[in-house]
Amino acid sequence: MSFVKWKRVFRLLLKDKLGLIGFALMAFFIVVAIFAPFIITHDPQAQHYSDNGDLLNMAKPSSEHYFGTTNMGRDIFSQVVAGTRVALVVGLTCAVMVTIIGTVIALVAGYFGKWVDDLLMRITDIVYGIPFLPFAMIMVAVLGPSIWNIIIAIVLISWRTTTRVIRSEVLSIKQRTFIQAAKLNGAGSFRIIFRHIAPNIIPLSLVFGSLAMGWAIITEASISFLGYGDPLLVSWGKILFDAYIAHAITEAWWWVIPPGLSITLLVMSGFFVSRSLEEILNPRLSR
Amino acid sequence: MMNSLLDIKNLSTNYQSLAGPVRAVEDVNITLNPGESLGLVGESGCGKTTIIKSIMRLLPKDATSTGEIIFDDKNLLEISNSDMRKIRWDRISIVTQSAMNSLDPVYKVGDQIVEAIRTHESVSKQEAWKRAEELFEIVGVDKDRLHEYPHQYSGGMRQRAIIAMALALNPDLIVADEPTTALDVVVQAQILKRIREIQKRTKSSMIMVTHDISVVAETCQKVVVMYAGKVVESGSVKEVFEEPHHPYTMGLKNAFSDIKGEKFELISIPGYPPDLVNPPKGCRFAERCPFATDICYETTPDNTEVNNGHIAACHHVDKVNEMREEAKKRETWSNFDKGVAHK
Amino acid sequence: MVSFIFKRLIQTIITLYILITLLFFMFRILPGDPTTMFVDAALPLEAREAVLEQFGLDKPLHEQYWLYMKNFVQGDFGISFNSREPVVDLIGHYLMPTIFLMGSTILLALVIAIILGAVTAWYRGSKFEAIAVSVALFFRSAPIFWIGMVALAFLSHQLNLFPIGGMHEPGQGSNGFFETYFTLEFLHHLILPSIVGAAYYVASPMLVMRSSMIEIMDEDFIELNRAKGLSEKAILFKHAVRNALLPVVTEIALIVGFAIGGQVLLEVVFNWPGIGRLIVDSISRNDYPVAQATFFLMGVIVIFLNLIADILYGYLDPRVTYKKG
Amino acid sequence: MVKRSIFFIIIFSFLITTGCMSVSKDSDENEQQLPVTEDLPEDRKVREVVMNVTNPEYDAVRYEFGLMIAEEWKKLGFDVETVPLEWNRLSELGMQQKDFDSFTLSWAGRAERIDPDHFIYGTLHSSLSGYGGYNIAGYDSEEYDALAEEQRAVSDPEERKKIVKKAEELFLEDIPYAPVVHRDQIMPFNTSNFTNLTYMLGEGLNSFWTFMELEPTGDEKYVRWGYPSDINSVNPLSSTNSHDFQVTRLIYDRLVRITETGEPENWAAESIEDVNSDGKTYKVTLRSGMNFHDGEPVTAEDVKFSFDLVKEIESPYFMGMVEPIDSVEVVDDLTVEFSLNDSFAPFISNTLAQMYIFPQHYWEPILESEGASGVLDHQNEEAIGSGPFTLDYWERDQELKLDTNTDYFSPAKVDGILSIPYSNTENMVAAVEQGQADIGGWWIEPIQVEQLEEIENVEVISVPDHGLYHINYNMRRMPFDDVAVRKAMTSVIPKDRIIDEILEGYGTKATSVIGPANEFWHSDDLEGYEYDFDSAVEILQEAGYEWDEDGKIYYPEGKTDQDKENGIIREVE
Repeated sequence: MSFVKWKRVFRLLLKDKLGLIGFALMAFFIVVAIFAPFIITHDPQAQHYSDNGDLLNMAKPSSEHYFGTTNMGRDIFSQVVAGTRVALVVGLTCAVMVTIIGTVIALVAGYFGKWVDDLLMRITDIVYGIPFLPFAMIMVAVLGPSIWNIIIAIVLISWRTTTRVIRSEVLSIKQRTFIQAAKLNGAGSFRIIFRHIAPNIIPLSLVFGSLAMGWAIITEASISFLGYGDPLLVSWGKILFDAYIAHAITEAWWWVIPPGLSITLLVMSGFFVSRSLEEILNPRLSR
Repeated sequence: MMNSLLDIKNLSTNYQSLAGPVRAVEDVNITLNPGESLGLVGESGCGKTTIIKSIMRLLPKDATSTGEIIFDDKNLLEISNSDMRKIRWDRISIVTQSAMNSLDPVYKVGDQIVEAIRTHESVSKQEAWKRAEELFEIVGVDKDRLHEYPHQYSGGMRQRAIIAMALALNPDLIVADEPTTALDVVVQAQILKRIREIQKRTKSSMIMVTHDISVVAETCQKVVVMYAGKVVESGSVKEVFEEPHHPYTMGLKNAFSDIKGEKFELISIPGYPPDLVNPPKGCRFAERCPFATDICYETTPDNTEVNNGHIAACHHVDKVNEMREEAKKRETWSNFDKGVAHK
Repeated sequence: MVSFIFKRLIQTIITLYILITLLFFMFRILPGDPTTMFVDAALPLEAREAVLEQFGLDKPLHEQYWLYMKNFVQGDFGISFNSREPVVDLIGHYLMPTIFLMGSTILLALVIAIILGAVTAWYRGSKFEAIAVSVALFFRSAPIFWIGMVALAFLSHQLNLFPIGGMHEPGQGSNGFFETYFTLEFLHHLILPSIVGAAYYVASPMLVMRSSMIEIMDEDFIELNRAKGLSEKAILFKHAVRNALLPVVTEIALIVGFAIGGQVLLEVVFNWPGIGRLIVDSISRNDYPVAQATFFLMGVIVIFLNLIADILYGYLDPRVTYKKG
Repeated sequence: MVKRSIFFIIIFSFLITTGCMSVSKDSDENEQQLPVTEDLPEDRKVREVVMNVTNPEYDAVRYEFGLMIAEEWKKLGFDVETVPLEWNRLSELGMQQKDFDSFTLSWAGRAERIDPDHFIYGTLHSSLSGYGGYNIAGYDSEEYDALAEEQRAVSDPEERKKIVKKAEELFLEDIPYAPVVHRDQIMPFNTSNFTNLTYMLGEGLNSFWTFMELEPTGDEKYVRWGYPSDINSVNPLSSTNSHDFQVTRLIYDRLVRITETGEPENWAAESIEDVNSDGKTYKVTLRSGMNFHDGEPVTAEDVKFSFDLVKEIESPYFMGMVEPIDSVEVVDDLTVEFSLNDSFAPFISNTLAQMYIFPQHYWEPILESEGASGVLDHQNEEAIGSGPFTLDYWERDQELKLDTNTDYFSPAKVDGILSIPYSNTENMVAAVEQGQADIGGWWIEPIQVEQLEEIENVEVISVPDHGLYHINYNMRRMPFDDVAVRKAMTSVIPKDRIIDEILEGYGTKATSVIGPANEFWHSDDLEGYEYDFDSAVEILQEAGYEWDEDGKIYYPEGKTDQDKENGIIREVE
């Protein structure tokens, strides 16, 4: 994109406060994730004791433990910080994979049409028929409660939305004159798909990518909450789950609010970013 | 002049854009008498549609209009929203640019005409429907098709349906905003013919907005030529087209086949209209004008009444004959295109 | 139209068939011996084998598959490993509560979404729009179980406004359909989970509605309607909303798919006796037949709602012709 | 721009994924000192061992103490990987297939486990070490087997206790599994509507006596009994879930019931006579005037039918109980005689006190028309028994209602019971807190006790339990085949910390298999293993184990697990 367009993007962004907030939030979480080992104040799995040797459980927030401690005397602040990394890895990995898989399938289906399209769309229909969360639960039960299995489960399902939306976009782009012209000029299918159509749908893929990120993070949290998460990994969902089984909802707000709010803010930043991308990339909406 | 139907005085309209306000229309004066028909001509983007939208008050929220639009002794820019709603369609109706998309796709065409009627008159549905059937007869569409949805119509039929709708309440003024642009030539001719007939019959006034001067020549008595938001020349069709005083009108004439069917070589005006966020200081046409001199870049030309009711805004109206001769030559425009003409 | 529906039906059946097959394999490769949970570990080997045989788990896979397909077609989903009740009957106990909760949640979400979507688009650029969109996105971003937990802690535990879960007060008895679902007491239990669920689902249809509205508002016919002298209200509701609804209809099927996951969490947090809880329990108990059938049921709901949404779309949008399907 | 940003996203995500996902900070605890030997051959290095724990949802206590113990083992120089598994998986790998290195397990303190037979014979006899057997460690000692068999045959309790103690001493010497703690049962109770709360060893508030003794104080006369899941079935003949039996034992009657203090007491039986005083023939006389809920009298025929029925249909739960019985004969209307294959000391407490009396007139037609599987698949919606409560209705996952059987010979004081299933413990506790349930029938987390006790009308009972939290060693595998390793590992289990930190004091150290809560059978002079790191090192050193510079442990000279896959030396039969 040329400099002028960048300037336009930047100007639009300044105008779009929500988008700006989204980018800022995401940047914040990314920084926290990268520097997590330096930000945490304690080992998230270590138990802490008070001066008289008693386990420091369910301690209120203090200058030593910013978000207090769990029932097992673990530092919640450090857990939440450590959870940021898990959330981002899950979110970004899923976003990238979903975007790639979803876009490629959509391109192939949309471009070739006929039986290829029919077949791929039927597969998409079937995937649409699979209830997401129960499927992920079963997958984790099958493959074991590891974070990678959760990611696989999420990716296996989430591409469907991207595919469906992008396919219809591909269909409309395919009808445009420049594609027809390229065809008349004898360009090969591969070239048309990747040189002519793909660049036009990538903005839309990005929009769905940032949505998929939010999806993935919420799903991971939900699976952890249902008790199917990776028990050794400190994820936000796991922290909430621990709080839930310790019956801390009514007693220890500091254990419930920080991880929940973190999930919400990160997922929301994904929405804001995607919304802002959409406005920037789709002039019809931005006017 | 007190009995003019529409009197636009010093109308200026600005839009907001990221780069700053767009001065889409500046200092426009137009007068229209009852029963008269007026052509509004110019390239796309010259502000024709903005004037129409200013009259109908259909501008986006961020647009501002100054000046006066006196319709029936009322300034349309100042009356309340509900008063304006009463004027719309009942007094001023519009035949839109793209009839293709001007009908709501989820309602039957008949229902949409009935809706227009019943919004302004308390008549029963059956009565309104009957009127719609009559209107369809007038515009020459089978009345059974009132029961169909817009997507089942051809382009020409949709245009006719809109015309029928525009006639539904016998308005004092019909605004036709490029009614034939989207249609093929044969249908264009039919529609124009129909419009002319109807206008004669109903004695409504009409504003015909178009970029095609031949359409104006065929349908209108008066013409207003616009360029980059300003009126460059106005007057009776006969005078303006036979004796153009503004180089832009001359150029425009070159770009279309002659009114009387004489074959001319079509010559287009090279270049693009100026950026309306920062319009040039002097004459807005100067950059593209083969006859421009220094003064044209410095000072905005005054409106000069070259004949009774015939007004042109050019510094060089005195050299009009010379310009007219030169303008007929292709080299005048193309040399200029090569950048020879000035600077 | 008829042939379109017919074609879509055939497609649906094929989709269902593949889903069923997928299910078969998915559940057969679950680790863990299904007998672990429902047979006492101290049972002698012969008794265990007898049980395996009884459930056909000792046969080769292809025979199991054939048996499975045959039973599926006959609507026989087997007997729960856990309770030994026929799965169909078992699911019957759980279906109604789910339908009520899910129905009220989605309905509430849609009504709010359509109104908010239309209004935010209409007042585009206003503070109201920014707040409404942010709040909707906040709830859409927050994990539903977390919102549920916090709502329970605050509204039920602290303020005592709502029951802490369940569908009825204890001791309401085993009643008929109307006495069970059409009482104030049931409504009282339904409100909080419905609101929490609706808050979660509302954002997507609302945003679809909003952008669809924005597009529609740019359409020429809206301007023409304004030129026609229609009041803003008439334009908003009769024309803009009516047209903008179309993409929302497609969205309904998506929300249902999405709501099924939310439903599982909602039922766990709010102790709601529905199929969401049933599937969580049956998966953790390795109760294949129940988990399988519940999963299938959820799939069927989604697939059929997709079909219905397609047909409904055609009904609402006269431009759609069914000639080519 | 777009392409580049995708590229960056990919690069970025790989950057952080390839880096470790979990974040940790080194704690600066003092490393324990281990003797170092230099230049140890690599093949003598002890392989990595796995400690399986339940996932925290299933049981947070087991999960936490598993992690804690694994840390201690690491200090001894073992490479320990802690792997949490979902309960089904753990039960399959650990209890069925015996495919594990070590894992945390708990024997729940059921009433029938008060008799020492379960711990002494059931979990340690070599005949039960195969697939699915309860001898999970794979303990195989002739000397021990002899003791375990002997205690079964001796019916005099005092005599038997001596043999049990001997067996325990041998167990501690060989230490096939490591007893950790006995966890107190902590359950919440809302006192608003009922008084005279009774509870029982191993059963807590779910005990039979709780419902028999509770007295209403106000208008609410139905006890609302919360539980974190629903029962599976009201047909006890096919059920295997222990909560099912906590409900059905209120509907069906038993000849003998175990009292609050753990002794068997004649119940539906008026008298039980060991006819020849050799523990092989028992004559049981029924109480007269007992009726089933449908009005039919309870007779000796019904009793005989019940025993025969479970044998014939191989009812999973009851089948094991009737195994020692050779035949049941009807003497008269109210008298039956049981002939045993061999003398079986736990006969009264584990057979007569567990078996239900089923109405012959109800089940016989089903058995005849539909066979064994018909009986097993029967939904039993009427559930006709002769117990103190009758089944009113059961709405799955909503509630189950029992009414008091007013014709019962010792009727309950409440009007009935509403059993309410919750989706999890959290909801159950919340219900008790809010007064929407009177009894919470499941262990609550120790951390919750304090909060709950602050609430008016909420009481938390804590009952010492004879259930046993322990760690199984797989003796079929190296290095657990070596008693020195087992002893050393057991010696570093920080029982005090587990009780203080994980159980918040709600538990007792387990010295041996039979806990102090089981007052009669517990021997309090068995000392068991205390935390002693130095002695653990000493034990290993004496057995020839050595450590390298990094503190990793190596087998004694001549021993290696390198040539065996995972060090497996014995397969499970």
